[in-house]
Amino acid sequence: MRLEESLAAHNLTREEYDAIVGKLGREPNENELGLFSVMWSEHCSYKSSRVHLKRLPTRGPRVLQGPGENAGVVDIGHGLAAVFKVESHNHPSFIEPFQGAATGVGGIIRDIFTMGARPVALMNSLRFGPLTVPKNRRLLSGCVAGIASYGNSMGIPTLGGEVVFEDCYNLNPLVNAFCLGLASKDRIFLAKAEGEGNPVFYVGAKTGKDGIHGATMASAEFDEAAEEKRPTVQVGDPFLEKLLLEACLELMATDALVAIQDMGAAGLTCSTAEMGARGGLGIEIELNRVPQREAGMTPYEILLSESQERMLLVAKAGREAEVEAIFKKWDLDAAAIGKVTGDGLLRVLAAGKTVAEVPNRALVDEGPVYERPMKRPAYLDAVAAVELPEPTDLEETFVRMLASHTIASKHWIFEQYDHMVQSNTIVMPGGDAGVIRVKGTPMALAMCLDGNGRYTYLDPYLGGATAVAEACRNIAAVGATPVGATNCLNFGNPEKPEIMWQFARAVDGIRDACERFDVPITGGNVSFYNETEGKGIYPTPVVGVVGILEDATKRVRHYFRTDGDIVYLMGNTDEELGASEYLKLVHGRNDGSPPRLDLDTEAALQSFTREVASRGLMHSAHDLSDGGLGVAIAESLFGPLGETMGASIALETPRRADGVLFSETQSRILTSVPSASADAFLALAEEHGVPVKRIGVTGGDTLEIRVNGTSAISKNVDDLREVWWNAIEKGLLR
Amino acid sequence: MTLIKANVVVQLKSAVHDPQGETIRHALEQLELGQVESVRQGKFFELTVEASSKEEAEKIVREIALRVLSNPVLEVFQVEIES
Amino acid sequence: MTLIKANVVVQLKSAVHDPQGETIRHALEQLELGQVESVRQGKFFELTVEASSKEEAEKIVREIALRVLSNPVLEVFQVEIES
Amino acid sequence: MPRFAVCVFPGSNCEEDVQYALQNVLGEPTDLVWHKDTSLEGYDAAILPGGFAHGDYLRPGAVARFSPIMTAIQKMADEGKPVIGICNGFQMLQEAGLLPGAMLRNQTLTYICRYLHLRPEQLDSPLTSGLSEGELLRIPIGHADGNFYADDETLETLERNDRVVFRYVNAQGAREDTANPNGAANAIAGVRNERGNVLGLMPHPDRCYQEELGTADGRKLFESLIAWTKERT
Ligand SMILES: Nc1ncnc2c1ncn2[C@@H]1O[C@H](COP(=O)(O)OP(=O)(O)O)[C@@H](O)[C@H]1O
Ligand SMILES: [Mg+2]
Repeated sequence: MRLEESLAAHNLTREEYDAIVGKLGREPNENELGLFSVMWSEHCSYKSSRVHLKRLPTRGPRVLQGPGENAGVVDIGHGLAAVFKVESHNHPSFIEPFQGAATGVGGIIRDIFTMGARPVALMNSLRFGPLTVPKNRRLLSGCVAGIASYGNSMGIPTLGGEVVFEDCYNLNPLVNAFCLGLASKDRIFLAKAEGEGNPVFYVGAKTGKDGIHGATMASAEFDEAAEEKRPTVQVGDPFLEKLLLEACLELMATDALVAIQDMGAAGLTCSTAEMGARGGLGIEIELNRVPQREAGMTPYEILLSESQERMLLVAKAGREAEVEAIFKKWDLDAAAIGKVTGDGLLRVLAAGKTVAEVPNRALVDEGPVYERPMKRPAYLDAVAAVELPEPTDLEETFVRMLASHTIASKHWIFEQYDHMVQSNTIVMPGGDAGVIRVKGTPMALAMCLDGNGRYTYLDPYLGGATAVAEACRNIAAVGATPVGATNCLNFGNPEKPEIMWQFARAVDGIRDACERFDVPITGGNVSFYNETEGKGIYPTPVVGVVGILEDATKRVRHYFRTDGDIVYLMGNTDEELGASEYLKLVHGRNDGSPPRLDLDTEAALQSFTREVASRGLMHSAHDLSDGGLGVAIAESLFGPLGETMGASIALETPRRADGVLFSETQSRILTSVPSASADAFLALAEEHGVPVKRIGVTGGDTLEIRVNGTSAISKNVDDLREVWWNAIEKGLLR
Repeated sequence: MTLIKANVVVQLKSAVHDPQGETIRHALEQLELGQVESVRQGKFFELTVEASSKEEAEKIVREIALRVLSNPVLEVFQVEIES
Repeated sequence: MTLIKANVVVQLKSAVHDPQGETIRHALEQLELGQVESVRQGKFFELTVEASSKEEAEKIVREIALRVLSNPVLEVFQVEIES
Repeated sequence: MPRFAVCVFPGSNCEEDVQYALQNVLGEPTDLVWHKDTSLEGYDAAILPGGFAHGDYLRPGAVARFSPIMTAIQKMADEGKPVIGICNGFQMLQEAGLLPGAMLRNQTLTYICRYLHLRPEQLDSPLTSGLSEGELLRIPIGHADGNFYADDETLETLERNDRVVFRYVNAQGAREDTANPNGAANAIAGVRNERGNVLGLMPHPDRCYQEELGTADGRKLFESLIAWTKERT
């Protein structure tokens, strides 16, 4: 093969190749070129994003481990740590929705237990094109079934997530998976090789020709030739991973383990090189000892295979038998494939012959870093404020909003996920944040995933900041305090200056919001090249936030619970219909300015909400987001076990009725307060400087909404629930 | 038009990992019912279609197997028309 | 001893309702790829066993199919030894 | 004091929930027993927990039934001691022939995790002895294969001999198609053997043993089991 062809096949530029030659002092052989190709790919090296990600706040008194390891670690007290991260599996899920999504979940779970944590919660963030397109129906069903198959089988509850439908995801669905685990604070394991002469073990599934070049695939735009990249699809084996999880945790309870790393993207190559580089050491492995699924695999294939459910570990010399015994108990093989060396090199042998020899640092730390050119996209100049016609029938519009797939109940999705296993779930999916209690302590953990591509498209900075604000607001709504965040940045082709500009602005937004709310980012993932045939997605940063509730019994749920409670709206409402769900659904457009965000106002709202929760003054709290106040009111009528409760609401506005109902003004939470607590509630609001407005009372079996004294909506609650509850299922059956 | 029966076998491509088959093989090993070298699991479909000839039936079933019963990314299929 | 390949088809008894087959049939109706009267889904296993003869292989595979691969409450099976 | 055994298979994932409910919440000594163990000597009741033993590959419970511990389970069943299968454990007991019928894929073809209403049909079983007449339970399910199947003759025998212990019903306690989550024959959610000591159910009492988890109705089932076992040891 000519060099140019070989470089093209490896997704390397001529400059990158020259750098490789410089580092080696010679031409790389084919195996070595393969190593560099995956390690220097966008997916593994973050070469386009690194300079920007550096701006994110990553430190804080609770942060035990920031970005750079398999997952971030946050001190949650009681001697415990929360280990969590979110990761994308967009491209594989488009090619094969079930297996792509399933192996995405499998991968993020490995990232968590690699650190010594037992996984206790999963979430996922999904984006598809509209369900009117048959392909999207298959993608949704397939991805959900895949996620379910893996998470359920592992016995980890899926506590929440988000699902959004938008044209721009038609050929580029997004599948981001989050996992959180609990570990003893002083028993965190790192992927850092130590101790010359220590044995290196390979455990888990055998290596096959799966997913060779998966990492480079995630680093290139899709085109019609994607067909040819198809053999890269892998089949997940959650059963094997469950055994691997139990065996690894059992091994971690001994002191025979030095370091451990899962084999994810770029497989054996990435895990060995990273373990070596982090320890400043070398690693030598013999490929003939690597368990193989098929005969006749070449060194190149073994090195680059992305077979799932595999781990690499370094044990203490002399403790080999112990390691082997534990894996044997779980019916797993542990193969000693090499040892730690002092020379800093990744040396790969095949039948005793060296087939690759490269400095670990060159692969891991010395990859290219690009400051790609940026340019403000022209479409932003076209953003116009326009006169919208007011709907003639507000009630009908309201019902339509509830049936919008982005707003409708996601129960068809989350009921396919086991969300109760481990018997810790105290706020089930359907609320603002999922909450699990932590057995053996009085505390609970809250978590959620949020992002808004439409906002980010129209104002990347605001979109990034709003994702953080909304996620933290969801955490506050259940009564918890955010302690850490992770993010998955889904963008188009970074080689386009406009995309890079969106990226940089979104990162700045995330940074500013995280700083204001004191939430460090402890890890995350960047997914570029979400484009097919030149058509890209809206820039879609997804933020996952984890919060602490010191007293689990104080957790707040989102639905009205008692007759005769007073309904208050916390926060002011402006008429902000730009970029809203209402604008898109009813007027078929996505333009205007997304709602403004004032970080101080938001922070005050959140601490006020937390205090109300900790004093037990409210019966429910629900944050306002997609669809605004109207949708939040409706959602507050529906409990998770099918219970419903009506309300009578009176709103006032000097302007339009659709504005007050569907404006997506930020920094608002809807709450129901027993009348006996009203005075205390109002006094606290005053103290925190948060405007609150009494807008109605709970009770009955209808929803009555009056705007400026005129009846706008009067509907039976069960009828409303029916529409909201069944919309996605109906969309799928079409 | 008559009713014609067809069988479709859908299998994973040979290079694709089959964890289910592998797990079954492992279980059989423990049971010692005989020396089993490998197990691959697939799907079997029995279809009854209305067609005017075996050829037409085969055409219909092939199309169904390709578009609905199998996933060409991972799987291959075989069609057999019953006589 | 040689390696002998065998195929096992496991199907639901005809009296047993098949939710998967029924769903596929329904989906096919919408797609209008042809007139499909019925779909029944089963399982397919390809086994490679070590045996000294086809007869011995068949005996081993039948035993495996009966005891492990099928559930007699629901299912029936067929064994075919490849030549 | 009775001792409870919860059998753990590779791929089980509800064993700790059962143990926590029995031991931490209700104070009864409860051990996890590995599936390769051959004896349940010293235990007065055994529970086969939910999960995905062997990945549920092939069929749920199909591989687990060959585990060494199943011989000990058979022995306990023969001795008349309570043997309870929850979800995947129920499927194992069916595969092992200790309980009748088999599970088909849910009618929806999807996994379903949801609270629903359950009507105890018999109050003289190890899990229901503490319930009162007419009491409905609010309890969750979590399974993909819970569509109970048995041939007509078997169904008839089960009904005639009062061996259906739990049925899926609506909020009013009545049988209704839309209240049957998975398509189970006769809306059967749980059955017992002829002798009455082996009982399987698809719903999960181990997920609702304290109010904060949704309901505490599962606790009533465990309390029944404890009382039943104590009376007989
Ligand atoms: N993919 C998903 N997996 C699990 N739960 C989901 C998923 N998508 C949405 N949910 C749940 O449905 C509810 C509504 O979602 P969403 O409207 O996005 O919440 P919010 O607007 O409060 O962030 C939430 O409780 C969420 O956790
Ligand atoms: Mg919402």
